[in-house]
Amino acid sequence: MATTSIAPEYAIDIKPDQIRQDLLRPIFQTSRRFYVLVFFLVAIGLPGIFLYANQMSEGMGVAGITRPIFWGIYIANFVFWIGISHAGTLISAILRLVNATWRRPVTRCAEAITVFALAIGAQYPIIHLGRSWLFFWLMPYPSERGIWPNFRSPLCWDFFAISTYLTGSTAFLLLPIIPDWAVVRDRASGFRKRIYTILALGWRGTPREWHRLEVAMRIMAVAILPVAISVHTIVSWDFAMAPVPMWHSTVFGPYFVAGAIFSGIAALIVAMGILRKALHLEEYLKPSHFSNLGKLLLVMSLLWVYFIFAERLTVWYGNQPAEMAAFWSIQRGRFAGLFWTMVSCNFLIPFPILAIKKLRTITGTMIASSTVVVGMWLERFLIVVPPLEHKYLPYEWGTYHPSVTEIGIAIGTLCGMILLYVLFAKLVPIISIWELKGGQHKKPFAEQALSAASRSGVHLDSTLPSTNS
Amino acid sequence: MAHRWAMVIDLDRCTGCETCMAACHAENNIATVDAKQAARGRAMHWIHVERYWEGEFPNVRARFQPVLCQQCDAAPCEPVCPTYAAYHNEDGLNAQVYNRCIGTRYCANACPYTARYFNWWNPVWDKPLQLQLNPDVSVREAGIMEKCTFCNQRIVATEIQAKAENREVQDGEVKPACVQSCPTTAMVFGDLDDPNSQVSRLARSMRATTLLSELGTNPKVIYLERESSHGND
Amino acid sequence: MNNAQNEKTPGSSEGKEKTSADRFHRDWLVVSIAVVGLAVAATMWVSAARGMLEGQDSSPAAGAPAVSTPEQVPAVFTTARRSFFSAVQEYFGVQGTPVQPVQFNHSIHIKNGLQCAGCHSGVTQGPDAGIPSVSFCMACHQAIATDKPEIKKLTVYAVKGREPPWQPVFWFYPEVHVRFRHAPHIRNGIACEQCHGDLSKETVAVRSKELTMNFCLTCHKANAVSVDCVTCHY
Amino acid sequence: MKRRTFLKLSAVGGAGAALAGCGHQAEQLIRFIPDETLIPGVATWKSGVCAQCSAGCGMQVRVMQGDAEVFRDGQFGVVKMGLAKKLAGNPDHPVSRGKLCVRGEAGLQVTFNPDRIKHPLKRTGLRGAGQFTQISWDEAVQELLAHLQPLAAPQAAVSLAFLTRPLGGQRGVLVERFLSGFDGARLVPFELFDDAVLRTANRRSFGYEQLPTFDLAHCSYVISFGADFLGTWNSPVAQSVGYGTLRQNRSGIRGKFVQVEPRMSQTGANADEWVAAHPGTEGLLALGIAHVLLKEHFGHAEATGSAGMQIDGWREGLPEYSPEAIAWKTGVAPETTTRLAHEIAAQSPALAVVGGAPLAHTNGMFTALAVNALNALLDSVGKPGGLQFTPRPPLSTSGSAQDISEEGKVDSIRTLAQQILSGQRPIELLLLYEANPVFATPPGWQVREALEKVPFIASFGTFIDETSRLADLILPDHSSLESWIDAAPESGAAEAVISVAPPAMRPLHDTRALPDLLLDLARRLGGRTRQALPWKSYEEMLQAALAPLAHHPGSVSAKDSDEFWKKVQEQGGWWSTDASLVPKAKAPADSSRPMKNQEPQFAGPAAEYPFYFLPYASQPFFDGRHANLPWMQEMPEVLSTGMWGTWVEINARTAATLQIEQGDLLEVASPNGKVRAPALLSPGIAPDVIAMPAGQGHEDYGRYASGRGANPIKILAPQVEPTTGSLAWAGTRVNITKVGKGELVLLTGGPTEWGAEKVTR
Repeated sequence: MATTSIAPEYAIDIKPDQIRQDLLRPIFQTSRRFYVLVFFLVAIGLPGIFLYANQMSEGMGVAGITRPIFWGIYIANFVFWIGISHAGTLISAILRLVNATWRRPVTRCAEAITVFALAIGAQYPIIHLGRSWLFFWLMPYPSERGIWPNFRSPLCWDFFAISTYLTGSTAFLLLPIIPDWAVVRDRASGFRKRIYTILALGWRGTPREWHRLEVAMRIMAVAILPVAISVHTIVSWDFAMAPVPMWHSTVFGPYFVAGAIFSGIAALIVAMGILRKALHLEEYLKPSHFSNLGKLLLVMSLLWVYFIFAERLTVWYGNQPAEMAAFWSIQRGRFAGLFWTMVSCNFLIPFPILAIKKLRTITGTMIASSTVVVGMWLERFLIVVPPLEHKYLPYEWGTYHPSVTEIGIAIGTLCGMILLYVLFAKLVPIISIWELKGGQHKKPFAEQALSAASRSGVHLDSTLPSTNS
Repeated sequence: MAHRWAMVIDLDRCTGCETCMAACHAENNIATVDAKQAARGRAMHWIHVERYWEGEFPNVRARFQPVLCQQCDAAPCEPVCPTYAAYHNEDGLNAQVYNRCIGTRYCANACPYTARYFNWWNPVWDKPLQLQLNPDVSVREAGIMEKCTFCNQRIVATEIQAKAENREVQDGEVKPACVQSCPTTAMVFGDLDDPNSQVSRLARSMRATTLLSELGTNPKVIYLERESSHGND
Repeated sequence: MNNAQNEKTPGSSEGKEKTSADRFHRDWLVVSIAVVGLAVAATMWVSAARGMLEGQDSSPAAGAPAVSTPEQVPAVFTTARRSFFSAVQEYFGVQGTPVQPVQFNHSIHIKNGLQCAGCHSGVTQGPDAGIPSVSFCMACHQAIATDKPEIKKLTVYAVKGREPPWQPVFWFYPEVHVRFRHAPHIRNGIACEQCHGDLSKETVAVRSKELTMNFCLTCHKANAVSVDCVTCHY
Repeated sequence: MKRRTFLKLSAVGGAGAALAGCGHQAEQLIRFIPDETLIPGVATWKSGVCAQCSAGCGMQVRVMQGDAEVFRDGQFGVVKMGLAKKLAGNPDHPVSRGKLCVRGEAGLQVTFNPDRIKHPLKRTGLRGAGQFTQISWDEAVQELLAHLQPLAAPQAAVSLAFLTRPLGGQRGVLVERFLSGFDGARLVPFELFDDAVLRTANRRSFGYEQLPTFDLAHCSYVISFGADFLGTWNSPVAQSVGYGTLRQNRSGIRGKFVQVEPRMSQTGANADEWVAAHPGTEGLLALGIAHVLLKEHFGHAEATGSAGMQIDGWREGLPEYSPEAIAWKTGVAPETTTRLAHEIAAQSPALAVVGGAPLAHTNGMFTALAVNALNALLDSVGKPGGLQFTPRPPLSTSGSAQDISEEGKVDSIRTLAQQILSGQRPIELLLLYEANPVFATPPGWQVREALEKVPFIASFGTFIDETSRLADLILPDHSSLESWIDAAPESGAAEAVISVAPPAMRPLHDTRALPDLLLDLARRLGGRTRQALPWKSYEEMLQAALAPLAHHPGSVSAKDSDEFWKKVQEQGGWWSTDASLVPKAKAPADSSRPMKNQEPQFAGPAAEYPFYFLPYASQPFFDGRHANLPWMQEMPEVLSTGMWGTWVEINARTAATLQIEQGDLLEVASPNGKVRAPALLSPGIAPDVIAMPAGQGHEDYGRYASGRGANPIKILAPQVEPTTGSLAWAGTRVNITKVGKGELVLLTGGPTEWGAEKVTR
């Protein structure tokens, strides 16, 4: 690969040791703030588990969902989290492929979001099952009954898509961590050393290893993209495949994917902003990073507006009685408030902030992103609930009010997500050390490798393959 | 031999007396939920009479439409079920297999008629009310989707009987509880594959129509439009 | 028909084969348990907190002491499991070994030429085979073998005007939603022992065969009988 | 939620204990030896008679074996017994013709109701406190005898009254004969929606003191004045069966149906034309139509016999009732009246039906006579496609409760209450059976106060309700499925019918069938009572009563009386089209005094109380007797779709002007009281009418009904129809005020403004 030169605003001129010290700090020293945080997350999150247990014991009745609104916040959350999960893998994969060098400090926290958001999101289809304990019937396995899952069912597709994506993005996340774990291993001692020795999978930093890693990453990057797209398309098909007014729409596929990337980037920016403060990474995550992601967010915001406009215009213009009922309930009925909040969160507020260069600061993008995250949740909610409230036969209409259980579980999973992320940031250098250093000097790759290896106290025979320069 | 069970409901005869609803409760072990749950829209009526107002006072009239599972030939509920709990059986019924249902409630969303009912709680009967439960029908527990089965238990029983006497099932021999009870004989049940059965004949009527036919679900519940002796309507 | 029988004899081997199939099936249950485990633990606490766990553990055959006042019987009938424990039992399809009040000796009765349908008279006419009332037994046993301890037990019941609390041996958990009808099977010449094992070799009836769905399906397929779900599940 | 708090775990689903019955508490209970042998899981259909209302429909009861938790000689345990699983109409029965109504289907939940009285009770607390203690049957019977004996003595100064729901068939006869053993004993049949007015009117017009039977199946034009004949009135099942044919499958003919009523009832909703005449003016409209017919020489005034003569100015062609003249009173445009008249003239056979609210006005008698006259003019009486009077089967014992009335031993609850309070007639002992006047009479009648003054009350009812709560002694009856039951339908069939059925199942609880109990009492009392009731058991009495029928051509042919009796039981009764049974019309009473038009009187000044108040018989609860059945509580009333409560129906436009929205809590105030219920906006009700379903608002009627909804009867003025003295329950005016937000349980979540509701086809 040809190492590209780095624009000054991204250049990170810090001594390698300094880098190591900065990035490994959280791993080697644990602040009291960490324990407090973890404690609170657990404390706030735990009720969710009890509520879920209670739901299994009493029945779905404890949730607010009812006839005919058979899906509620649970599915909204599911779609939301799956959307968030598009932050990392997709973005970092794209950035890797286009060799956007500024990506280096960003990729890992992005990919981490993907994995955890997926893990959380995948809980929801199970949580919302009437008989959760039988969820494994979604998997194809040879049973004595000789019954297989129904491969025509979008929920079945979901199962495959999500599990694939989860596996893929986990690999995508873990592969580049190995060298860093090796670094930790070499610094660590005692118990911690034993752990990281296992995690580092005996990484020695030989050029062949570096080469393989590089190749693997490129393959993964290419492979993960279609998966990522397909996942959210399939999630959208959960809705589009059902003949429910306003669900049964062709635009849903791309619409959902766009929305997913949109919320994903927003989530990433928020995460970065927080990490930057919490772990004192001011030197590494620079305004320029935020500004760049901000631009990306801006594009997605515009795309999102385009999609929602296209979707709603066609419905309005088509003017089918069944659809109009749901349509008006959103535009000016019960849900009007939520709808316009959503629009302002996803467009009216972020657009100016991101469009005007002066405002596209770290704080600016942070504000914009957080509103987007909220707005996108509202969007999911508005996709799920209002159409179900207004199906074809007016006699059958109903209203939906979320219950404590649903909200509690939602909060629980949110805390779970944050907790996972916090622990990750504690156990893994949240910024890829070797990549960072890879980007730091204009050096042929193999030499970086060598230097990295030698630095990490591994002694290599002097005969180095003169790799591409 | 396979049948194609269907029902014809004559809206001109239906008086909205709701006898079918009570009969269905008695036959199919449908639980009553309490007032609080009913207020949340969780009351279960596999068949229920929908009332639609037309016009304004004084020229107002109400139209009654008994709605039950339409047993569609192209049922939207079937493909979406990930576990085959909802599937099309050889007699053309939209079967619902309780033990296979894991409660995704996807089928209920997909059903345009909202004819499916979910057990939000475990059903409860104050003793000795449970002594009335029909042993030929399961009692569905919490987390399971249920719906009108065209009184499958009666179909099976009749078929077994016919087989024992090795003969074919006669037209009008199978009567779901609602059909059996309907005071005005607005409901007729039978086999569409048999061109001479009463349902087949009625289905050929000029007044024959289906609910939400534009969705192409090909329901096997056929409604005969209400007539009017003079102009209005 | 015939080939079905060939497949099905002798009972024991059949049973083995099936149970192994179950294992395979059950492995997956174990997988799932791992996932719901946490929630399940919580459930226990929740339920304990609600005093839900008091006075149960009622596996079908756990010859629990006879309760005889309405207070001890729930005032309502519901599909809810009585306890977390019984729920888990049902989840894994655990069916305990029934403990019969009277050690009824099938083989003797069969040796003496009694037919199954003689006592389980419902079998030819209806869905359930039925267990005869004690008065039916006494018809013979007030004369025959009155000195035997088990018969004495039986007599005591009869005198008290009570039925012995027979425990079912072959039964389904309600959650499998099976509506099994004996009569059609008998009519089509399915021998009792095909599903219930050879009772002439058993004294007190034991579950010599696992009546799994596969067990039913194999025979249904072999005899080209409907394997439509709603033939049995409704 | 409370009901399900004792255990929760839905995990892995259901215990179909009744069905599979494994490892359930029942398994560990004592098992009694069953006293009958049934094939497990095999259903048998036994004949039965529906006791949900007085229509007397023949039923079939599906009986299957099941495990019942019962008390047997002091021990609690399980017994295998036959249990009623499903009710269906008896296909051979001339009234029900294989069908039932919604309330009939729910009859099962009476038998299996958890709130049934399971054993004799004796009052412990203060009267009305509802504190009872269990006693044995011997004690109970002894106690009752102790109170009966003194009264049985000849010329006893004090006396007893038997307050009951109207009893048809042999039960009525039995009770009547029982009372004949006591001097001055009064029979007090009570029903809120009684049809005394129509019976009397029919007597005056046609000479039959009974409700008419309508031959809808052969009719081409039906105009109904307020009669909810497809829902709750008269013999709804028989009428529905006829209605089906009225509408369809008569080649080329589809009968037209016009309904005249201010609030659209379930029946009205099926009409081709719905005419909202002002309350109490239905008679005028009928005569308006008659006026047009007479003017255009359709039929002859003379030909109408006594029916026409009841109306003043009939011979003259009803000059005062021209469509124009009545228009301002009825609110029906003259051209409408004329058009209806022309339609009727054009389509024969035509039929006019009257019942329900129009007869529950102070001028009810006039309305009834007017419609009868119209019928006579249409020549629909006794004709196919017209109205007929069901013949009475010639039983050895006298026929039914109506016949007793001629012997002047019958009081209305109102007179009884007055006499008790005024001390005119000292009532020492009140026997109470399945009548609930405390719930279903206006407070103005002071029934509760009167009953509280009665020294001793013994109730035979199956449930504790507002009235039986006052009892000192309760000797619970079997349910109708557990006992011998019979009925002599007053209407609903063109042929003579008697429905008889043996018990479909054994009693669940420690109860006793009322007839057998009375026979037992008679035996112990001896004397006249004993002579009046010589039979050992009710079955014996029934057999004796039906014995003469064996010699008539009828539905049962048998060589000897035993076979006859056996077949009657199997068939669920006896019926015959034998012409000789058709009764001769009695000489029409006082036809001399033709009746002038009377304005309906309404309690409450129009200025203060602007709305007519219309309580109506509820589809699921009828007069409230079925409010304790969970199925009925959750059965949506079809027009409002309301469940589990009461509501106030108000015209949507009126509501709009008063800023009342769906679900607002309204206070409905009459001169006699107030009730509160949520508003239900409807297009199907006149702007000046407020309607409420009867049946809810029970203070004490089991777990499902108690404290639920509001009772409209409680605000009714004590208005009566003067000639019969029966309650004019539609004769009250009310005012409404919005007092907050109410809880309205509807089945539909759809829009309430009807404009938005359309079936999307």
